[in-house]
Amino acid sequence: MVEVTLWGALSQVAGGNSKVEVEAKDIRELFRKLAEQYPGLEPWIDRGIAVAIDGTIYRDTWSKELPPGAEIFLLPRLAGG
Amino acid sequence: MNFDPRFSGRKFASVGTRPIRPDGVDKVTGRARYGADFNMAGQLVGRVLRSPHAHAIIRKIDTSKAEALSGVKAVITAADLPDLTDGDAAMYDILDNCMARTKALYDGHAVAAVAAIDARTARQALKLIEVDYEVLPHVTDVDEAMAHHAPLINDTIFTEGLEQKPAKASNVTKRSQFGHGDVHQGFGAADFIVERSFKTEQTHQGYIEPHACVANVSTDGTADLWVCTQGHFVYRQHCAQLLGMEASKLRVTSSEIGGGFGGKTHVWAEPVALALSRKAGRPVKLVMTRDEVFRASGPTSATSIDVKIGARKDGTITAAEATLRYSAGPYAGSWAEIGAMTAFACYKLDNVKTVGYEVLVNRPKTAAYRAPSAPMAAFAVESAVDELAKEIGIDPVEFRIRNAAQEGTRSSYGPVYGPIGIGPTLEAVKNHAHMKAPLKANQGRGMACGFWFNFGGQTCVDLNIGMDGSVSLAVGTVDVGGSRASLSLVAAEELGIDYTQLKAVVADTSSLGYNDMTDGSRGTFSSSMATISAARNAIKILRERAAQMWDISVDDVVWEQGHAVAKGEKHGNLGKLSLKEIAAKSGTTGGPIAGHSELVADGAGVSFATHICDVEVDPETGSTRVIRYTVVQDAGKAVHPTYVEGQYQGGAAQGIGWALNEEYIYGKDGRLQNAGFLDYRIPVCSDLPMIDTQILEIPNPNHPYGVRGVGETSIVPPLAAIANAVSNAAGVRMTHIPMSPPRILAAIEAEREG
Amino acid sequence: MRYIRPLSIEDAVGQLAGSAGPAAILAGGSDLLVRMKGGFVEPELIIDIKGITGLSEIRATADGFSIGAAVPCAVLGENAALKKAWPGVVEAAKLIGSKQVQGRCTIVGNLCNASPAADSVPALVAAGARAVVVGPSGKRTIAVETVPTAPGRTSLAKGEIIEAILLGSQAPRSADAYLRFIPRTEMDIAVVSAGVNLTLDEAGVVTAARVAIGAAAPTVLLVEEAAEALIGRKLDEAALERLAKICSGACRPIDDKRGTIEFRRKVAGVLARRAAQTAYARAGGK
Amino acid sequence: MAGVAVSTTINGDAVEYLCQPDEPLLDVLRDRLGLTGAKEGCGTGDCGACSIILDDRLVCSCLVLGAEAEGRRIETVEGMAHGDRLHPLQQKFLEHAALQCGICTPGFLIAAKDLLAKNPDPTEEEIRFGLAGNLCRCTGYDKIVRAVQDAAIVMKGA
Repeated sequence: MVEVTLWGALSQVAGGNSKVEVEAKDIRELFRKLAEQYPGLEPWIDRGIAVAIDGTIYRDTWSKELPPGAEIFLLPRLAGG
Repeated sequence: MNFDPRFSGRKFASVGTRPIRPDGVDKVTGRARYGADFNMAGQLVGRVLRSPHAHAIIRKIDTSKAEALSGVKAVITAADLPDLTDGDAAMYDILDNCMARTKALYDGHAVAAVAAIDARTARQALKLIEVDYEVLPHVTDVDEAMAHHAPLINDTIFTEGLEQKPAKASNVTKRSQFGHGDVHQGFGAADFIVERSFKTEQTHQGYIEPHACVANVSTDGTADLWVCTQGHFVYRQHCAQLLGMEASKLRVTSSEIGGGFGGKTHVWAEPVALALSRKAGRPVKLVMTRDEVFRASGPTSATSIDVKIGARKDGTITAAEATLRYSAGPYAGSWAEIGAMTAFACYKLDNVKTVGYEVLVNRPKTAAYRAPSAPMAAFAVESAVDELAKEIGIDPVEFRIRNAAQEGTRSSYGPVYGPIGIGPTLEAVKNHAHMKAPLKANQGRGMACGFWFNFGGQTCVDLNIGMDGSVSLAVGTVDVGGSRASLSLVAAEELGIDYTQLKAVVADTSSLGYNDMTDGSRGTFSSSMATISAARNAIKILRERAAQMWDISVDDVVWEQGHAVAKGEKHGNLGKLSLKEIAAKSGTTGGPIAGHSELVADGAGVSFATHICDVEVDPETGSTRVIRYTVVQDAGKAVHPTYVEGQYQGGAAQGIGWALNEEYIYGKDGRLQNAGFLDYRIPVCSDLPMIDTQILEIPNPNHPYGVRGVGETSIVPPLAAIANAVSNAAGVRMTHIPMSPPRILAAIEAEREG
Repeated sequence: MRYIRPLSIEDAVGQLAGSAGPAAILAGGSDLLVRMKGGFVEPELIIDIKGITGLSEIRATADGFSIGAAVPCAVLGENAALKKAWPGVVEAAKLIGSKQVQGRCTIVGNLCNASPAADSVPALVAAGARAVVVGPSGKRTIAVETVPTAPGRTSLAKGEIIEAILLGSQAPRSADAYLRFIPRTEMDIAVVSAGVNLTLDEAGVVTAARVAIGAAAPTVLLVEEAAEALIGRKLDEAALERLAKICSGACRPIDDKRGTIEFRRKVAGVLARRAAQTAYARAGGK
Repeated sequence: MAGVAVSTTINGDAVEYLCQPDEPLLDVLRDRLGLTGAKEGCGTGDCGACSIILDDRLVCSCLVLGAEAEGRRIETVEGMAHGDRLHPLQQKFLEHAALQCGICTPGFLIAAKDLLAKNPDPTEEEIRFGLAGNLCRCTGYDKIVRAVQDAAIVMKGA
């Protein structure tokens, strides 16, 4: 079980929760479980969400493991110059 | 593939040196080919007709007269680029921006295009296209667009991110919010509070090379596109999707790119050129004029930002809050969101809240510009931080050091930081000789901090070893400022060979797997990771071949300084085999030797910079001269330090232009008044002093060499650093960027009159 | 469309006068080519005057200098005698555009382009320069300030060409100066500008003065009241203050992408004052 | 429209071409003669990327008509190196990394060549004002100025 923190706009589509608990071992599973628990999140996930694991931002690596007790933060996927 | 990206702390032989770039000679002899330097036999000249109105319904377009003109081979409108985006809203916006469908949404919006045998005929044909417009009220100012009475740009847009779905359509496409703690409580604990509103005007990336491409669509459904772009793979995806092609049948070759800075990250003219070529059955060359570049491509957001920061007498910030409104052009964007994330990223805050609003205006579609959205937020926040330090009576550097984020700090955008460089940049600034340089009358000093995320992303590299032992490196990230040099250094480092034994090229989309673009400061970070991985894969094969040549087990062969070395007592008499020797025998030991890498380079390290700036302000004219400038930035690891310095200097110079003179000026008619380098005033050589740089290296734990990415952060602090310097020199707080002479003089006069 | 390169001014005038469609004179081309590129003008005849004998020369005459219509501004700066006699005119000419543009642009082109912001014009007006106009009905010499009549318009009749600009020889203890304001250090068009030409007596009292302001009205302003404020006085603080005030007051500027009304008004005075100080010092005043 | 026949000298070679009466020299160089070293950044003389030397004068080739080149001498970036020997300015631009994207580089090299021909020992300020007609958006000019300073030293010694 990992605790996931959502940013403002996401928490609104997740029933107003800014923190949710998810049983997931990697980013892939995290997204799948989140979409199951909160269908409103699915379009956001499709559009792209970045995941910060203990402060390091991952944008694309679904296989990245979520270590137990890690701090998991969801963030908007950003544009760069 | 088991590639370990973790920082290893190795000693370097090649990385960190400063050799001449591999593409250099072509660039100093005029041989390098940029977007407009390529031609195809039988090519036509493409030109685009653009709306003179800021906001208008397109009732009808009559192209018959243009089509009838001798020498015209194709005329297209939106009907020739049908909507194939299948509900993909972002792609639909790109399509509509390439060719207006029902409404022209800004001055310069493309409405039709022609391909003709020469430029003169194409120009004449444009004049013969009749467009029946119904002109609508327009809005170009970000604050006015948010007002209730503002003309609605898209009546299907309802603000996203509100607690309740709004009943009315709005020009605000999205609200976003970040932060933690309780700012109300935090302000309650403050002894001093600074609260101010700031504005920044819209700027353009200002690359010297206009957008240019040559498109050649064949009747068999295949196509070639030669184009200046920051991401040819992304351009291929977009063009294929918009034209209904299979991506693999469209080969995109990236030319040398004459600057991008974010402005060449999405398509404008390319789908139009392809559609023209498809219709005409001939190659089409489409080159934007400078006027078109300004009117129809590029710009960053104009912003309006409110900041409130509170601190205790001891200099501890207790709460920070900001509301950020960013213009997005006429299409939805996420620009304020990035501003809201980056605004307070430099600080350790218990109570912080930022709210962003994305605002539609009748201006060109906002594109990324170097650390997009961060400079404006930093301008507002760092101005307020400076003012607060002054009110408390603490030195502004000390004040920032006291409140700087560090490893373990919860960032204002959410996650907890790993090892970061804000503290070290501030300490370096505190001890920098620049801080002690004497100031004369009418001169002032300012400093400011900045933050940028840096990205990774999908990346491929092919490393091929020739039979003569020379190495070719094919990368998929466009080289915008020297990355072929830095990647060659990385490959040389891994292989243990000399830099001159390598040649790096940017491969076309048919020669390499998909690559994300060169954006988000990812070029060297991502492609170096893939290069390291590819080189290590090649080394594995080199070791196998050496083992074969020696007839021993590969487990007994190690790679040291460009040689296979047989290890262990029993192989003591085997000596070593150079890469060259192994390559010479490759034909009989298993064929060509290569290393490939396809990976997602994730885990880019955030970066911080602190800048110091001295200016002199003429109190009678409001004219500002930058007299001294210093950049201190964390690079993680500087692979080619000279080009890292170049990125620092270039970002600072762009920031100086933005701070002092660059802005989009719209008339009351909603038309852009200064679509040229004469009146869109980017800094010239005589405007700037030497720009001193100091590279700090706080390794990124998620890259084998510690690389973070260096391209963007340098544009984040200058707006604020210069605003603080000007405010100190002129004795009045400047809150509107650019601080053009009329604005400075007006502020001085207002202050004088009290 | 045709391009011709006549070898005599008479031929050029004849071609210009006889042209049925729009015709354009090409000297440096730094305005003409930009306007052609933008589609603002589409001449049917381009008359390149650089082949005409004498038009590319600066001549010392009995009463001063004659600067041919095809002399690039860079050449003005290379002429030591002219630079010594009319430093203000030369510095104004040398401010037009970049080094690249300097190699092409001419003061006659600058004058005939009739931009309110033309750099060389206020300096020429302050210097009392005259223009030699050649046309189908012969030759005439007119004051430079009578050439531009409105933005983009001149008093030249069809078929008329300005052949040269005449500058007198400076009287003893005389000097001119020109200053303009631009946001950058180079490459901009003047937001506002001032040219001042002063003659002093042995005691340093101003005996003659001409003050011109640019980019502050539809055409260059010759501010006679400002000159009067200086004449009969040394350049003391009160005189300078009065000069600045008069120049600011004389402005009839507009708000545009380059500056505001307020800004132009205020800075016109500042520049007039600074230019006067420079001219005064150059003339030997202390 | 009648084409204009032009005989001129480019980088020491006699060249003949036919151009339109209103065709800028830049277009002639790039589109007719294949000399794409000069770049079009603006077409209005505001960026200097198309700089060439015309009879010993630095000019923007976008502001010269092709027809005007009759009987004149044109130098472009393609003529700066001698065989495989780079001009000292070219060499110093490489050594100092005075280019990033490189689009402005040919214009800067030509402008710097003209500058040093007229002023072999320029101050930093003279270099900065001398090159003010050439825009660079990548470098902040620092390394360009240093490269020109260094080249000046080499050229004086030569």
